[in-house]
Amino acid sequence: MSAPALKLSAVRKSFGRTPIIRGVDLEVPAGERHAIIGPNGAGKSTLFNLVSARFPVSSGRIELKGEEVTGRTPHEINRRGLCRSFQITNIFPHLSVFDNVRCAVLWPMGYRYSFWHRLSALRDARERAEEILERIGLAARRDTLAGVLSYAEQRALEIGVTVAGGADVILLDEPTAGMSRSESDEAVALVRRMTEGKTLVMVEHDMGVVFGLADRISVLVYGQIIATGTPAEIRANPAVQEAYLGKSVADA
Amino acid sequence: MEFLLITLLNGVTYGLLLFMLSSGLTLIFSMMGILNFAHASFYMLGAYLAFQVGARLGFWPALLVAPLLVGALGAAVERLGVRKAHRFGHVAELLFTFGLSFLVEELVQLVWGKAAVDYRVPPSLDGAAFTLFRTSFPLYKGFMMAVSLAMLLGLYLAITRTRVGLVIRASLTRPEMVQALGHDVPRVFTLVFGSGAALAALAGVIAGNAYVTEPGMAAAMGPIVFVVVVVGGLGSLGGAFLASLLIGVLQTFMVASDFSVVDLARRLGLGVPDAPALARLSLTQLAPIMPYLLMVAVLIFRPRGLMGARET
Amino acid sequence: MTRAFLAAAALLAAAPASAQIKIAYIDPLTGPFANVGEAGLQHFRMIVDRVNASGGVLGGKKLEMVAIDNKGSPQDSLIAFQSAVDQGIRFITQGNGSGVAGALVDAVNKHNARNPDKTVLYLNYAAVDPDLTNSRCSFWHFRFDANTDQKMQVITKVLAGLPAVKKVYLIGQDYAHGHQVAKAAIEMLKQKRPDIQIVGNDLHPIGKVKDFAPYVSKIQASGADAVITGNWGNDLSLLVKAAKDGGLKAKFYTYYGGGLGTPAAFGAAGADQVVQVTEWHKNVLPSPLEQISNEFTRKTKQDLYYFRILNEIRMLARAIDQAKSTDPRKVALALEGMHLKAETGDVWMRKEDHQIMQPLYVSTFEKVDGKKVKYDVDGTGYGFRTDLVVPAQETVLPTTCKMERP
Amino acid sequence: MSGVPPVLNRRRLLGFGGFLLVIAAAPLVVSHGYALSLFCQIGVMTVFALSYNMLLGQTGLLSFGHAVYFGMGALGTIHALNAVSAGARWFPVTLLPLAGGAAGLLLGLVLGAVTVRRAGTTFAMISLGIGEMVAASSLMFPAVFGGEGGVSGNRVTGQGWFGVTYGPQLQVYYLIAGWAFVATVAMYALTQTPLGRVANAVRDNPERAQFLGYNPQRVRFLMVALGGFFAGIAGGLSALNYEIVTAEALSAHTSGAVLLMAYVGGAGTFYGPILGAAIITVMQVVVAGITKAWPFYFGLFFLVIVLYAPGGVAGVLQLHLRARRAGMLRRLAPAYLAGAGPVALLVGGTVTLVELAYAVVNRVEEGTARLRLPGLVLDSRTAPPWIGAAAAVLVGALLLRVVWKRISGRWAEIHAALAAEGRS
Repeated sequence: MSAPALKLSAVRKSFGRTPIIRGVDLEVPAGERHAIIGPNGAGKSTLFNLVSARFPVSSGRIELKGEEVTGRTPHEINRRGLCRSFQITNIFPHLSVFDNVRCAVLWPMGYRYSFWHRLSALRDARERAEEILERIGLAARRDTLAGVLSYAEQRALEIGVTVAGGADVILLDEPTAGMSRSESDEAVALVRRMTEGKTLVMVEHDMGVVFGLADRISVLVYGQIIATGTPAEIRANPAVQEAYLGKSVADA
Repeated sequence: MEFLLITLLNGVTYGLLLFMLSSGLTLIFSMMGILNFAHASFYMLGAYLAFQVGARLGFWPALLVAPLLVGALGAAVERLGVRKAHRFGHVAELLFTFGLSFLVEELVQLVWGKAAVDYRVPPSLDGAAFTLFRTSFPLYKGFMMAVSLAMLLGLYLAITRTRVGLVIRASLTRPEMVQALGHDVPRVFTLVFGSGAALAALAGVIAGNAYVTEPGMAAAMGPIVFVVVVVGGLGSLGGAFLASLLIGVLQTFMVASDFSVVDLARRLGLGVPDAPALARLSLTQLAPIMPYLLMVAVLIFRPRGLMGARET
Repeated sequence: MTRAFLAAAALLAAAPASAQIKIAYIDPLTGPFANVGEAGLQHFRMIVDRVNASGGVLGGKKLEMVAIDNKGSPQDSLIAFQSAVDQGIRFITQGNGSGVAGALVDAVNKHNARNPDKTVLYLNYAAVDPDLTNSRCSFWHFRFDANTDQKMQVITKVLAGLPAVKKVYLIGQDYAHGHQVAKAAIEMLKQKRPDIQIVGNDLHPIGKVKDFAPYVSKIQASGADAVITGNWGNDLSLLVKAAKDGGLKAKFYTYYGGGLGTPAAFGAAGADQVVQVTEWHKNVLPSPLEQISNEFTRKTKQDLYYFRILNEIRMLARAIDQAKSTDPRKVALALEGMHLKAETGDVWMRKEDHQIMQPLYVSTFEKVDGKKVKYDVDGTGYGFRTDLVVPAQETVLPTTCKMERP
Repeated sequence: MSGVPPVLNRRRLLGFGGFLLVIAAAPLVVSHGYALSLFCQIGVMTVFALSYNMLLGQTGLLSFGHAVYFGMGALGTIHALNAVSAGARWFPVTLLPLAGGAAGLLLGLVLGAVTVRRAGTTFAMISLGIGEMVAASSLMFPAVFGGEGGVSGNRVTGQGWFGVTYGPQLQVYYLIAGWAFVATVAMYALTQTPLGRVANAVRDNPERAQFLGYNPQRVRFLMVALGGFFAGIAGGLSALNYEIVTAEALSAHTSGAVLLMAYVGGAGTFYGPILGAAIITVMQVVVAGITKAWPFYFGLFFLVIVLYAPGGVAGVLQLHLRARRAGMLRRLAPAYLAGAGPVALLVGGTVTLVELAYAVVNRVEEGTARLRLPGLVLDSRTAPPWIGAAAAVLVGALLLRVVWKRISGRWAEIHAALAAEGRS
């Protein structure tokens, strides 16, 4: 366990002349659950987009499990074992729930772009997909079109699709966004269940979720990480309190 | 020298005409994400209406009336058709304009017949602007250039100096932003669609008599305009301008050249085997497919287009 | 789907029963060349009506035209042909496009070989590819128009008689017809006037050029005294317009300068500039053609253009009478070598290759003057004036056809 | 979680068996020569439209240049046929469409590499440009494309096997039908493979597919190449059917036609394009034989589909099938019955108006200017027919608006019921 699962060194990103990420250094050891928090517009989603290569970095270096992946395409990064979810639900609306998950497992299982295998004959892929469906609680909705699922169901599917491929570094972008309290509790349990033994990096607004789930937390403010530490350390960090949390955490 | 200059002028005239068409298409495309297949149909309608109106009122009123009529028609099409198709996504919108272009062609044939109509250059603009040695440059071509340039200036002012222009400019660089505004801009959409149609019609008015006004004119012009938009870069008015001129001038010079493809390659120092089928091909022959070749080259080497901000 | 088809088939079959000898007219009736196809059909209807009015054929049987749209495409022509065969039609006629003609000749040959009891005869009134009466000649095909080489023979004859012409420019559409025109021009000029220099030979894509100004400035720069072009339709009218705008003085020697709708498109720009070669034009006025022409114009608001259609139907009617049969093979045998005393002179169908021989007129587009130019074309105020009449004998060219007769 | 499901389930057996039965029996029902050539055309277009839908329906690629593959396949086949006829090569004519498939595949590999960067509108624009380029250059290389006259061939080579020479149209029909069936099964099978499913995923959401390890460009590229293969086979069939290939086969016109077929039939289902191919071909051949206004009806019909039934004919069918399965089709009947009158008025009025207009334009020269309908002659130079037809259109449209509310109300009920059922 020498190399960290994810390592960012001096990563910067500007849109036009506006700097969004202003030199981020971050190391996430393998197996850690790491949360990134920060006020709106701090650049959390942008940071995710840089790590997953949705946007190219302006400068800096990103390493995945010890291998540099800066400048690679999203699918190349995914094939190296990183998978992400999206803040706005991002599934395949005209495919069935089952097919959504199955698409996520076909590549890692080596079927890739095959047009000489019969899908329904791929027992391993089907069983794996069905197992995921069981675990995210959507087995009963197996043949429903994903586009007509309820919001909470779609969020669950989003997580299922993200982890189904077996990537060991998982990026979750606000997995509980827009959920009621009870839905959010279920989602947290789901995330916990599904990412067992994996490295998890998540962006989250809900402090209850963050402090309950994360091993360590980084605070991103104006494109820079001002603090990284365990929930207790972050809670106690005066700079964080001043810059971002204010009184609310103390009250919580 | 005389030959060069005349050829250059011809090329620029054609290029400016292309820009009149491609500017409207670019505006519509970048704001609404619609590849308006019927754009060249508005060009054709402009020519036919100018012919019709001109027969009653003369060319000058037609120059104003025809684009306004077509503009109104364009706005109506946007309100009654495009918006409806929009519910089903971009493909449906595109197919709607595709079907519309088909229908317009049929209607034009129904109203004005299948042969060319006798739409002539007005006598006041008939004649030579100037003569270089033996070749004369027609006055009407000069007029076409003037109208295109005036339109270019007008467009520039409208976009930089008006409120609507501001929204349009914003949408050129950040289409998702304007689309996110969604409900606030349908009127701008209608306006842009109508104006684009009117610009195309204006091009039709001044080109219909210089060339030929016939039902096939839309189908002949349409693909070239798309090519201009791709080569220039999606959403870039400057790119469309550059690409229009480039294609206009390049094509004109290719037509006027006397090289074969093999000659040219050898001159550029490329070793070319003797291939009889290719050796017979002259640049002149290749000229009309040059825009498409250019498009493929741009797609391979510079997918953003000449000046596009977004990748195609 | 089957029901829809049956309904349609019933409609198609519901032709009047009185007609006895049907001739399928396979030409574009929709699409960009529909106006030309429509005009040809009117010519046919007119002459068929005249033949019927004077007693029809075989002692009272009537001829009838059945129009089938081929949309101008070789492939659709084959569908049209199939449809004609299914209606029991044994005579087809077509004119627009040598590509279509080539496809039809092939199809007719194959059909007749596969169905010897249901043979079909193909009468071509306007497709001018020389191959159709040379290397690809067929017993089942008859051509009633002068072919590309014959017309070029006449054009080069005119140029040979003009000592002032020293430089000739060739420009044409980049397809078979354009290539054939250029080839014929080069060969025949070399023969007749070896001193004439060919200063340019351009091919441009067919129907794609919007502005011919660059071509014109090239012609201008070459110093050409005359231009030969096989262009038709827009490609011709745009060329002529651009030449006028560019101040080009050279005359255009054309195949289709008077083609339907073309004079309207170039208008005054063609005055004194456009020369055409045809078997007739409106200012060739032997009686009773003037009267027929005027009546046709009055009825249809169109110019009489295809004199050869009159010849075609008259010769067909005579061949049917002579053969005392409508069997295509017998009719074809009767047509071979047939002579007709047409209004413009002696016209005959050469037996060796089924190519018609007829007098050809060279004429120039000029303002109507009431004398030599009595009638205008397309309502332009301009008409054609005869420069030269070439008797049929002088248009005879050798053929390489090796006719196989069944 | 048991074993592998069988290849042939009941639905597939029914679907493909029915399809096989229809194409095998069609010439037995109507054997008129004209019908046979129509069936042949439909067979060719079925394969072509299905290959197009591999792009449009399955991968979300709207192409305006698909005819390029069709034309190349046709050319490849006709040149191969001529080589066979000349004795240069030996190859069974029955398998010649494979030459077309190879040509289409090859071109797909070349063009696919350039065009698949983006989907949607950009792809549409580029495919249009490339299609135009290939079509425009077709007249420049007469040795390959045969110039305006095209390349002809003779499918009857040698003695043939067991009397099958492909001389008679009926034999050609069964050749086409056989290939159409095989190609249809193959294309259906492709939708049931990992690539087929991933293509759907890329259509739905290319970005997400990319974050799952798939390269959307590669997926599109493969689908374009395979689509090119099947389009090439369709082209090969057309070459054998007509024994001629012209530049028109790869023109924008052909590209437009196949788009219409796939969309009108319904791009959202596998069988939609088959319906589209049949409907559009019949319209093109039969309606064109009845009225000169066919392009106009064509355009109108297409716009109506785009605006009111974006799922195409198959989409509408699918809806009703669902309603039927839920046993609610009967609820619609009264509303539909009420709608029949207004629709008839609207359609009848529109057709009359269009025909009157065409009569004015096209038949003046014959001095008749009359529109002959069974049992009725309308003179387009007088006002009453125009007024009557316009009134019919107006009344029909107004009534339809009223009835439409009822129909859509019924549908809303059905949808609600179906949704409730899906939930439970």
